[in-house]
Amino acid sequence: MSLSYLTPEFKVLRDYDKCINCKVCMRQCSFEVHSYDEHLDKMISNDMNCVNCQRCVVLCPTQALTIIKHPQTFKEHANWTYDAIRDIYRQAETGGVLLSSMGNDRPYPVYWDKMVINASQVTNPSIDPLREPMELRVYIGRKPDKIEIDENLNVKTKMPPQLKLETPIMFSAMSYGSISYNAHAALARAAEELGILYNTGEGGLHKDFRKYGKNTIVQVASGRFGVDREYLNTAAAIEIKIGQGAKPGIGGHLPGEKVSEDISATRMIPAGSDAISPAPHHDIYSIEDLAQLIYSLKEATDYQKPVGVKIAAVNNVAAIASGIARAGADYIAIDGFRGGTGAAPKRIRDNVGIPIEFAIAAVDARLRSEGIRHTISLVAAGSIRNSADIVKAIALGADAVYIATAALIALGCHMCQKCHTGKCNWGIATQDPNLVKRLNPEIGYKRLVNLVQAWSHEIKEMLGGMGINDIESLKGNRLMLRGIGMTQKELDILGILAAGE
Amino acid sequence: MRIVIIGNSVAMVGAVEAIRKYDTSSEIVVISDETYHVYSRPLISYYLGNLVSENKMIYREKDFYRKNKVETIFGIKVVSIDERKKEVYLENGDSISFDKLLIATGGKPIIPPVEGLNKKNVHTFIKMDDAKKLKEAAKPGSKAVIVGGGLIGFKAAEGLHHLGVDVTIVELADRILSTILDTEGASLVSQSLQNDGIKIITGTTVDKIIGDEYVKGVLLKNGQELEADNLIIAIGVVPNVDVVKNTSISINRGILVDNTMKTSVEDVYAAGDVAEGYDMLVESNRVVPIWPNAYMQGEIAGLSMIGINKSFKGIFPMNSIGYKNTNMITAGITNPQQEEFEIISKIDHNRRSYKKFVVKENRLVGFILINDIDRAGLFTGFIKNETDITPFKKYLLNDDFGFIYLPKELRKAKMLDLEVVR
Amino acid sequence: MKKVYVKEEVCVGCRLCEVYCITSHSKYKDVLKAFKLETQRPTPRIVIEENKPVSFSLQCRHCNDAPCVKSCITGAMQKDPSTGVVICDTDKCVGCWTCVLVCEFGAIIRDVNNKVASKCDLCAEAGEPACVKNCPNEALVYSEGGISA
Amino acid sequence: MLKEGYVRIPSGCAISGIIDRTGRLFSGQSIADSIATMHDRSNGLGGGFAAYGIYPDFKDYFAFHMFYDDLIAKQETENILKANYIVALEEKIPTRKTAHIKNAPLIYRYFAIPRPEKLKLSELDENEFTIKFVFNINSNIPGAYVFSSGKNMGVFKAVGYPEDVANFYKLESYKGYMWLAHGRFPTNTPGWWGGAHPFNLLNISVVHNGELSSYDTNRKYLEEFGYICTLQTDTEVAAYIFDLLLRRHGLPIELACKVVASPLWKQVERMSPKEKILYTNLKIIYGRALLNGPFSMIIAYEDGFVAINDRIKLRPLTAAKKGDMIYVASEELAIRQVCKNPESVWIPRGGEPVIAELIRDNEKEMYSTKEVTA
Repeated sequence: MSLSYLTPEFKVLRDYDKCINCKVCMRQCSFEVHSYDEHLDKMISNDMNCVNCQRCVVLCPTQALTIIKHPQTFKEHANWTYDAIRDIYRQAETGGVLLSSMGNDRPYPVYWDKMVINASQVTNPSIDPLREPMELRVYIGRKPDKIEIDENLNVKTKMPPQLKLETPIMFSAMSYGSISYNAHAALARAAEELGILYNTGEGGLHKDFRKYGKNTIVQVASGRFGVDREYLNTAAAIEIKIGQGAKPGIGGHLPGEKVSEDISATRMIPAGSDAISPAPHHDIYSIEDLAQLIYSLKEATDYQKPVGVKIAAVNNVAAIASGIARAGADYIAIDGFRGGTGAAPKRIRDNVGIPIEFAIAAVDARLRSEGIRHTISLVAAGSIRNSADIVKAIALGADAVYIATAALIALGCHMCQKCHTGKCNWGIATQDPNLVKRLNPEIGYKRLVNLVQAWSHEIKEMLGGMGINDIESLKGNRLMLRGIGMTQKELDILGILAAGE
Repeated sequence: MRIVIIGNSVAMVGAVEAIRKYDTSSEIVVISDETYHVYSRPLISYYLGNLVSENKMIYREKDFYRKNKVETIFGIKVVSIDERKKEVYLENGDSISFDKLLIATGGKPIIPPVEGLNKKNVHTFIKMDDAKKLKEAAKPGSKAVIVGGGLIGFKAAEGLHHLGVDVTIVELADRILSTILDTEGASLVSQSLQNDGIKIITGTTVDKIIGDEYVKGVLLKNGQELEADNLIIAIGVVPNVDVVKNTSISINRGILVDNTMKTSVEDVYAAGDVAEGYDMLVESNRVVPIWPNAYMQGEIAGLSMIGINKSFKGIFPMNSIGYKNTNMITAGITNPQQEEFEIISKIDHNRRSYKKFVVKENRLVGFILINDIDRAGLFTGFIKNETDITPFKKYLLNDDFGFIYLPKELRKAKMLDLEVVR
Repeated sequence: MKKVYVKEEVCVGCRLCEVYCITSHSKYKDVLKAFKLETQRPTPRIVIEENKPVSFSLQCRHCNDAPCVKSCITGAMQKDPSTGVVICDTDKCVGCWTCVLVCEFGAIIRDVNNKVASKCDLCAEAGEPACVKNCPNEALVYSEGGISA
Repeated sequence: MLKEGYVRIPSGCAISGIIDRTGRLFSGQSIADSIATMHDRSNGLGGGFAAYGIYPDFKDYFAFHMFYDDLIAKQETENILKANYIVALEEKIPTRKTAHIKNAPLIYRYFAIPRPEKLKLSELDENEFTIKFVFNINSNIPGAYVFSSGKNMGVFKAVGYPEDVANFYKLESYKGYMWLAHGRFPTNTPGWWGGAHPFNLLNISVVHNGELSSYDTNRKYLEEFGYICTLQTDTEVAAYIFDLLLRRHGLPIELACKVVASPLWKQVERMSPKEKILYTNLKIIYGRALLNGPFSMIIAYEDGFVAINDRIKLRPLTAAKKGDMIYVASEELAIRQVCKNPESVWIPRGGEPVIAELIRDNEKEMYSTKEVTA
């Protein structure tokens, strides 16, 4: 194409009074925005390349840089928005599917923000987590209906394998290949220190991280990357990935150039070849096929490991979840339409799937109505942003939550939504060794530990406020929620009262 | 125990500092025919050129002798030594007995067999007095002829040039600094001298000194006659072994010493320019009159005298010398002719920089760096540690050469393990 | 003694250590002024090597048996007996570069403006070396006895 | 104004319980005197008693105590009752005109056993059959409420101070081996007598002082097992949980208590291996049955009663022992009022049950309590 009609989305403002020509920004920008012009003896920038990842802004020793939304606008048009027009320019110039990453960024309402949490006043005392015990431990797995004990109190019930979480938070699936080796190292080590689990995603388990097996959930996805007996038996749990919130119903594509030697060994596919995960599992075309896969995985691991199933939150999620429970899954992970991804077609990311809040409420209610809710664990994902979201998710019916986008932000992600380019300046969504080393696992894992510990303290504070001292008493406790600015229909689906009721 | 040291320069300091680190009780006596507080001899050319004032010449702080409990006998020459009776005899008739003796008398100038050397303004240039005398005599605009284009002659030329003296260097070899540079290197350096008006005549030496009470000029072997208000004899230095002349201490060119700086006689040690130790590159004994070697030999001698044997990597020649903004660093064998030496070099005339590496059996044995001298110590290290350079040989000439071109394990070993206490 | 050790696996080659080394040895001790006001910008005391994707910085190792101290012709290079820091007394130094000749780490840099040797002094007064403090990726560690595995 | 059952009404309370472990019967006067001392812990909007052993001559019959708003409710209820049960006796529960007890509903009691052919048809045991009947009446017959459905026991409750309720039902005329009492301080009028405590289902009666912050979790858990929570009160949920654990899952009372007031994970970590396995399994399986929030509660069943606090003891509970008599109450003075010099008086720790059961003739060492330490 001759001339691109696109104009820069961002503008680099450089305060030349503060710029000391140290060239840190130039060296650090993988999108080649900054350069030093020796004739002008000045740093100059090419706005067109800038994706506002703010690596330069953060590292500039004199804070001389600011990235702003480029002031260049189109004539105001309520229907033909800035993005709508530019998307057409891009597709008119490329003829290709528009790629995007991270989660749905459209202004659909965030239902977390339409719910508020209860607190005790007078009629029962709130509990101060600093002085009273407060326990967040959660067991993920299938639970028997009742306990069988003999006269001298020996337990006869055969307890299915459980995942013990010290706090109801787990790191969600991000494959080695979409995120870097160092990101995985940080996640694995943080999971171990926090006493929770991280999910390897569908990219296989790197041999260096086998030692974190007891804090690892391995995924079995439609591509079966890296799946073998050792892979299954090293992990603490196995998760069959049916769907992902960011791209329900479609597979995944890791471009060949990203498949390095290391990744090809981990995924057990030839280096340089495109890693395509087909849309469906080609051996799961119906619910009974899923049951077969669940039990073959259980057989492969001698029934020692919980086998969960991860689905995207779609219209019929309640029935699907119930079917999955009936198919023998030990836990169900439900990924809402704001879940993140390394790469996904923009249209699907922004338009397919339903909010996790409704999905959890509907599934919890359906499983309860069938009397099996207490026998299976529910994990909510896509997109938990803070500890209040977690309290609300658990009050709606989840047993625990998966976080991924939040974890990446803790590792340094600045939400520039360009993971699919593989040029992540923060060393997270990239395989370029120059960029990967920018994520020091020593720092990364501490940041993750800090984040989860901070959230856990906040959860304890909120629980204490409600007069609860064990997370179990929050599960499905919808009386602890009230809705604001929601229709009665929305309140009913969420199963909560309106504020004031 | 009493330790007597003849000589008051860097070798003495090496010895004293080493001894006092472990032994603060033994008595140390330092005898020197000079009266100065220990000063830095290489700085005499800076002093000559007014780049350094006299009080800045001192090599250790004023209270060095008191702090290290050293008794000093200055301004008196040692005339003889009786190594059996273990006594030293001074020119004033006194005698001092010793338990251990260190001879650090340094070097003395080579004097060519030419008549007229005793004329006034005929100078040698290795000690403070020489510099003072020369500085006194060398008036701006006067002419000076320097016999010998080696290290001493080169630095004297720079000093005199700074005084506004019209300088001519006369060098026997085909180039100046012949012991450390090859022809390309020497031509580059000569260029910067000649640009400043310093004349260089090679391939000849002084035949006759002209003048009556004061030197007027000099007749060269090639027939040339040069005017000279001052004549500087800078042919070279030989070990100052006079003091051991009639003793059983064996000498070759210098006092022969083993790796612990011990001479052929028990309890007698030698260090610095006077000593002839083992040169690891030529794998034989050789006098290597270099300031850093003198300190290290002094240190080893000091430790040996108090019974500590420190492993010692041997000596090889190394120099860092410059003329205004032309700097050169050389080490080891720089100009080998034999087959088994491999030469890797590059010259950049417009940047006037020259890099030459001499390799033998995949070991670096020498190098010349002119103007591109940054991080030269990396190469000195390779020579000293006999590092196998095959993995990074092809990068040696890189402008940004560094540990980055070493294989990772070697780099890690070098950078971290060298002094990481396991 | 505590020294600065580098983890090359996480050095991102940004050279901020160099920026802050200059600042720490500048008159104003402020990044902006050090680079903008001081006509003669101080020489960094840190060497940065890069051959993508590997990069790391290196500074004086303050060796116990420091060849530079032994070889210094003026006595300017001294190892402080109490702190162990090797410091060049810039009044005494004449810029003969013998230390550059003997330093096996190539960690002594020629301050050509002032014709003196410029080397790391571990930012003795500031307590923690500026390069360690400002490395954005904790690639530089100021510790006793090296880097734990 | 929403009637209790459509809205949750938080309330403070007074509770008291007395048992003669030999099974000797004693007059209801002592429980009435005991609860009266805690007059200020209630506000006259609810009071009630559970009496065990009061219908010796009908001890094999379900004694249904019913409130009817009107005769229609009574008629509809009786149709269903007679269709499913053989009714040995039906009568108004004798009451006495009492100043503060006003607009009482129709209060009847029936002694009945399930019709054998109906029972066989339902493939349920008589308890399940009766629970189905009670849930049916309470949720489907407007204006009718079964407020007690045990054998050889009965609940007597109304809107009013407990001492007035005792007087209204002439409790002094009844003799029982075990009595519970409750005085209520609801934040707003419950609107009808059914809301008062104790709450009863078959032979389980519960009096409770507290507020379950885990109410919705507990309730939703119970609904999975078919329980229908009509009253929205904590006592209803507590009673159903005990029914589930004791009757349907056959847990011993000590372990049932360890479910509703489970030890902390920190404590479980320090237990003996055997106990660790027991409690880890208990907590994993019955996490949603944990009663969270402040409570002190007495749960009576045919063999006796158990009194228990929430595990961090946010409500008062005192216990005492004299001979074979065991007393528990919100306040010590309620005990000393009816038991002049008790042998021992103690304050149970958080989550530590006081178990007072009838002394069996063949005292089967069912469970050695020393095993259950936490």
